[in-house]
Amino acid sequence: MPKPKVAFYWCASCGGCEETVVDLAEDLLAVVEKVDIVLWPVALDFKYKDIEAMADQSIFATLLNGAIRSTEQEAMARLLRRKSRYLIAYGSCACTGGIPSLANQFPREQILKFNYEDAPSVVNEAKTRPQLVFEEDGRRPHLPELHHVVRSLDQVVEVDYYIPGCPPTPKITQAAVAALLDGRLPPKGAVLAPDIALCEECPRRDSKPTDVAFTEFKRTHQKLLDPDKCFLAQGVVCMGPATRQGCGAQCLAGNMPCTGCFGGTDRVKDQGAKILSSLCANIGPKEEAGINQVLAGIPDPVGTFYRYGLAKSLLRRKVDLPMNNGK
Amino acid sequence: MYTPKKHEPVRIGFYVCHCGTNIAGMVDVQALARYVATLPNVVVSRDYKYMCSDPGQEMIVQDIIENRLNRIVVAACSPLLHEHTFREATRRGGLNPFFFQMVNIREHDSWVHTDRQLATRKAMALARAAIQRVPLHKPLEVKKVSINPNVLVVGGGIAGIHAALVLANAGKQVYLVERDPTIGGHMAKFDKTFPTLDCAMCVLSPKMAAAGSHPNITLWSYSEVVKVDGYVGNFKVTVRRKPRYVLEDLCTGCQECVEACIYKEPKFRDEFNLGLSKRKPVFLPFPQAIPPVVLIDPETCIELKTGKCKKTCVEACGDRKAIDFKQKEELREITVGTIIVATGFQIFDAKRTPYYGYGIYPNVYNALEVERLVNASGPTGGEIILRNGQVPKKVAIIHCVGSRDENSNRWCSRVCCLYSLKLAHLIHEHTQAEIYNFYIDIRTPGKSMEEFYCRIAEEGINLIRGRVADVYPDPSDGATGRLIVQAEDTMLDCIMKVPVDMVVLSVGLEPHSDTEKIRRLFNMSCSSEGWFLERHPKLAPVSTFTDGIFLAGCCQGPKDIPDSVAQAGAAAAEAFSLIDKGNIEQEPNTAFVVEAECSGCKSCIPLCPYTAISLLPDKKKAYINEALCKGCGTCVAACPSGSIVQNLFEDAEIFNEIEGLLAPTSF
Amino acid sequence: MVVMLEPELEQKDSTLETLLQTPDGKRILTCIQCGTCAGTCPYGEYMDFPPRRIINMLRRGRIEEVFKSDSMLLCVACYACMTKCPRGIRLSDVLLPLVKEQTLVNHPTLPAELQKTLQNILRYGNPMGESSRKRVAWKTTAPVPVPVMAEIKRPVDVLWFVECYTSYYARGQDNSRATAKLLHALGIDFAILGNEEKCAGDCGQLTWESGLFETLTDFNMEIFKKYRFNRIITGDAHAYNAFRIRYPMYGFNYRIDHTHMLLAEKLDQLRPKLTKKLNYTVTYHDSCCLGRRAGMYDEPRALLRAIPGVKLVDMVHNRANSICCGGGGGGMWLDTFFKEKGMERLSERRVKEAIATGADVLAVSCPYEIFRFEDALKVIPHDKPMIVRDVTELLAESLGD
Amino acid sequence: MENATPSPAGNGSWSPRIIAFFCNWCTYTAADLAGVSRLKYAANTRTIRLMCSGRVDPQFILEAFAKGADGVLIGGCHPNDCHYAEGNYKMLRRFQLLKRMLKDLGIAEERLRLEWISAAEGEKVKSVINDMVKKITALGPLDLPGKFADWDREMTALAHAVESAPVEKEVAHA
Repeated sequence: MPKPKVAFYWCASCGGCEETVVDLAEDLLAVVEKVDIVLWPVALDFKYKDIEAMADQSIFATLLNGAIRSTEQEAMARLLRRKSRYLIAYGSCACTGGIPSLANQFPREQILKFNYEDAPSVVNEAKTRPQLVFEEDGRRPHLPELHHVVRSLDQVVEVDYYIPGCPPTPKITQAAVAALLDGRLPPKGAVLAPDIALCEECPRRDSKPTDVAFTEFKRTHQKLLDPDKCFLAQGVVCMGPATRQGCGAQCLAGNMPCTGCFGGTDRVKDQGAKILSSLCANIGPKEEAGINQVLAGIPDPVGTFYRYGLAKSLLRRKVDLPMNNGK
Repeated sequence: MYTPKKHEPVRIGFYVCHCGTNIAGMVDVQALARYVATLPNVVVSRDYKYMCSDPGQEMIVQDIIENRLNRIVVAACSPLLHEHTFREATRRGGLNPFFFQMVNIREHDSWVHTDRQLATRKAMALARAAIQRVPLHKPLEVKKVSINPNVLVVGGGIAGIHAALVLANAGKQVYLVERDPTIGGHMAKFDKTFPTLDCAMCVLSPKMAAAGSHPNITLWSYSEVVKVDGYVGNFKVTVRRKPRYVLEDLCTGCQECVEACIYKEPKFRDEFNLGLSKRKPVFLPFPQAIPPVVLIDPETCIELKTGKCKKTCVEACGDRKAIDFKQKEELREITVGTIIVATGFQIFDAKRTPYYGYGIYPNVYNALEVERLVNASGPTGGEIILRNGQVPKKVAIIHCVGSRDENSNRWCSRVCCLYSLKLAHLIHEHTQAEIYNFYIDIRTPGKSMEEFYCRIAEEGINLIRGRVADVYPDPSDGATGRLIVQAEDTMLDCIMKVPVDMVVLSVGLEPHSDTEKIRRLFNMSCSSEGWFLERHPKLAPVSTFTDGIFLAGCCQGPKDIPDSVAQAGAAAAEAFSLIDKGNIEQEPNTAFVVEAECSGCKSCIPLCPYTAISLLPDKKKAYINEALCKGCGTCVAACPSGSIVQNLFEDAEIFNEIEGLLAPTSF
Repeated sequence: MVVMLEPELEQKDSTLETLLQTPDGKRILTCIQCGTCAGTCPYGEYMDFPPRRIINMLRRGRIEEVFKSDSMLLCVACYACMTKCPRGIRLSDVLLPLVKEQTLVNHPTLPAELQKTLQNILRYGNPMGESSRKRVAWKTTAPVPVPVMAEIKRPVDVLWFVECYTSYYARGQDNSRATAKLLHALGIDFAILGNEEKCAGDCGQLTWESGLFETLTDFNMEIFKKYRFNRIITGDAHAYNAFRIRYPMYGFNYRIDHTHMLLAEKLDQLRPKLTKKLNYTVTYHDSCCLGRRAGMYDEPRALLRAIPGVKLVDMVHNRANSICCGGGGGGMWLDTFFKEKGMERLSERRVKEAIATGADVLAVSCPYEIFRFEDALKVIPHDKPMIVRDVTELLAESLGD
Repeated sequence: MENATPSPAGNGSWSPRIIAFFCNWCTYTAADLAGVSRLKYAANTRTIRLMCSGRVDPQFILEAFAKGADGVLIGGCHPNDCHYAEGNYKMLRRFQLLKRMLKDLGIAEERLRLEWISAAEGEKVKSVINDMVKKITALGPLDLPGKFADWDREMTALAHAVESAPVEKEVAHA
């Protein structure tokens, strides 16, 4: 019996997700034995046309990481969707937009201008920008166009399963791959991580008292952090209560609060709104001035609460941004 | 009880009420019914003249049976009015009553909008929200909580006394708490009462005595409620009992101590007579006071101030040993199931209308002071004698002082016209003086009131239609204290300047200055004027928005004695009806934690005002004690992982409502 | 205490035809015909149509009949009716000026004295018909330097709007000299507009010569725009009224205070400087514009109490219930007209009450009152001498040297 | 704004859509009172009754905007008057941060409003709604559903190209 075909692909991502696949270490070999890898740009040389030539649905499963923010990524997402039986959003960016979707707070022109002209490390006196089409040595190569909006994978094509995390841990990756190969499949659309918030597996949970009333919020660099005490009890924003578990609370082990990469639970439509609701309700002061003084400790609520999920939040994007460079 | 199976198709019955023309006049009810009929899951969609009528309800019952409906939506008035009615109809049809949803298209729509098309569109949106919500409804059971049969009555005026007696006679244990040293309230200060002109104390004092001696009434005068916890059926109330320095059980009311007081003459302001007479540091507020127990005023008693008195009072009390200078304030805790608030009113301070000269010219009196002056047990023994010792020959009575005035109180105080006519009669009867009543309008609604007006008019008083604009000393005769009352006689179109010896200001009724405090204590609402707000102006006139707390008397708004007593009876009946039932049904809108989903983050625990949420120590999961939960839903909104659910207000239900309201076709 | 009516911006284009549709008009519809307005009006007994009847005529569509009567010429714009109205109807602010305007339009002849005054204001920018070039002349008689905006050419903290009576008439100049002395003593950085200033126009407004008022407003607004300053003060209660109530409709948004408010604000600094003892019994007359219209009852009294030796007594009618001096709403120039009608001068009615207090000094806060009360004292017999002084003058006197 | 959803005015001219979350005890009752008193106000709000303003989950607010609301109004009991002691404070605290966050996300402050309206203040229901309608009318439509559709239009070409025909276009790495 032929081995099932598997594809790995990356879109707008940092490469961390690819590392996780590599981090499977020996287990990777076990996986490789069982499957036939047909696409893995980071490790193996395949051509797009090879994929195009494949029959529709002939890839058993594609694990796609990264957000979709360019025409090329979009085209590949659509192509892989067509060729795969199971399309799996792998990692925060593919699942919920990830860090790249924080770009949804800015107009595309501003992003391009900063990156190619204004960033302190850029030397580009001619202010050259990548062109979609250009002539060189008689060739006319095309470059992909950057979308105005950064999207999660499922905002472009239908997704069968989600493996969250920035990056996903080897453990849940392995479990997910095993489940796939064994045919032990949950209902379509499932997130392949436990549907309980992180606190449940957090070693610091018991150190949180039942009567926390926030009188200030501090960011991690503003405070000496107690390595054993619940971050919320220390007045540091921790997204743990609003974030799905499955990571093994690794950030907490490194004395850093959860920043929410696994996304919210299935019951929640908007992870940021939920943590905001919970944190604010528990603020101590009752009058506006006092409340705002406490809230001054959260200077960037969007960046804090939607670090990995702005694209999939209810508003998706700063709503008054233009859709062309002219406006 | 029928519960739809999990995958059974939802079959909704929708009904829109015309409410006569109240709804149908502004909302196209037929169009609404036609529109809803096109929505998913709707099997029946009808409009009907009066859905709350028996045939209206019967229609729902029949439709459930004949069309196998499993969800009911009624678009009619406010759910606060008729939700219960239709839940009951739903139940009669064999469905769990909570498979019902109400749409408010009267108070929130037809009554407040003026464009039929827009109002109809709004009704469609509201209906669609309910149609989208109701498939998610779950069968729920009403929670029953038992009721403590004891009742607290706050305020010992005529309303409080009457309510206490009604309940005590029915065998209920009543705590009657009064702030002053005696019960009786304002009525005890009145001389005669309109329209019958019978003596106020003659009718009141038997009731006071009965309240004082009733085996089922615990009377705590000189006491104040300081704290109220809990909820209907089980209020925990803390009462502060101020020290009288006289032991209530031992004092016989003989007043020998008063006689014996080191002060031979009364020297201090007598509050009961509004300062028109004096009292001693040890005193009985008035002869018929209940309880008939003296008290000692620590501000003026030498012993209490300095500890250096001969204590002739103690000597006079002798073996009764009723005087106790060491008495301390006590805090008493009681548990009651229901509360009747009958805290009354205060009279308008006429200094706030400075151009009537109250507090400046000694011959200007407020009406309550005149009640004391004409009262046989008052400071002058019933003689109307001015502060300068003279008997007035001409008296002006100014109506509407501190009533119907944007600069003070906007409302009509309802009783002033009639008491002003009464005072006109009494003053004339006592002094033969010429009386001028200056009024804006004479208002005499109520049984026998207009006849009373006629009777007084026949007596020949001068009724002048014009609001007094100025009161000032007669420049030609300043020394006598004579005053000029200046007003336009609006019937004659001329300015009148009437010289009088006495001016009586018919002051209005207003909420107590500490209304706000009392309101918070009992978690009630106030109208914008500051009167305690009834739950519904017509259909729940003695109920408040807090279950188990009822209103009686003028604390709800100005009213006369018969109305106060009637309302007190109604409040007692409402309390009794709750007690007699033995338990109350509570809306099953409590929240619960889905244990398997809870991460034990504890975010919800400090949010609950009723400490209903705790952390299960073994499972490390939050748990909501349903008996303590009051259903506010704050914890639900705050649960960061969405693991708390509020019955009747589930997240998904609200999301569906939002979607329904904003569906492009219906807005 | 009578609740103060807050200054509200009325629609300046309201007419009697449209009034009942406006929020103010809706209030008029709530009138209960109680007669408080008529009863409290100082000339109510002389009016065929006191405010109560005007309202009824308006509501019945018979307002034209009112124009034929001279009732509104008797209105001295004292705000008494408006202050006491139990329905909060803004009679003096809204209804009466509109009726007054129509009365003037419909009257074949205006009383000559009033007519002359209005012409003077239009031609010369002051009611007495003095040359505008002489407006600043008093400055040379001031005990301290009085800077003029146009000359100093720099921003100041306080712009002092001097006004007409206090510029041209000797008794008025006393007030100005006293003001200059006090401002100087307090070290306040101030200046005046000098000859550029014109009448603020309050009287024009209250007689509802709206055209005249707008001319003056436009003129003064242009002058204000030329200079930079933090606030405006004026010792004239009527000018204060105009700036506070009317000018905002024309874009005026400077901070405006009566001189007494500025002085009361600086009372802690001022008090130690009030060294000269004045052994007077003083009774204070609440002017209509400061008292009833602006609720400023306590500031002038606090200033008087700060003067060593002064004993303060109140007249029978005081504060909200004060009686008008009769000078408002054009009354300043209608004395002859009133006399012809056999009406008592209100200033006389008022000084009788002042005399009855046994005071030595009748203290005032409006320049009109000096003239009106000094005149009235000439005809009302009194045993003990009585002098009339602006509160500012008394303060300056106590300042010593 | 060609994407504006049909207005209540129904005549093509746009008029705001406001979702109101009213607490059962104070503001909902006040709105009932406004009805009983026959006060008249703009027909632009649609009310969702909750037991307490503390129940207002910020998700509801975002969802309302996302589904097409031009404004969201939350009505609760006055401070110290909450039927449940302090639910209104919890809402106030959320509101303070949410308002700031919405601003960061391009939603004008006027579109989210929190008002304390007691059961007696029917008049305030009227004035608040009328005022809010006036202010939001001045702001113009928010129309997020229209914006979402507009945003996603940048994908239509490829969706058509890739999903209905074999891909032949040359693409290169970025």
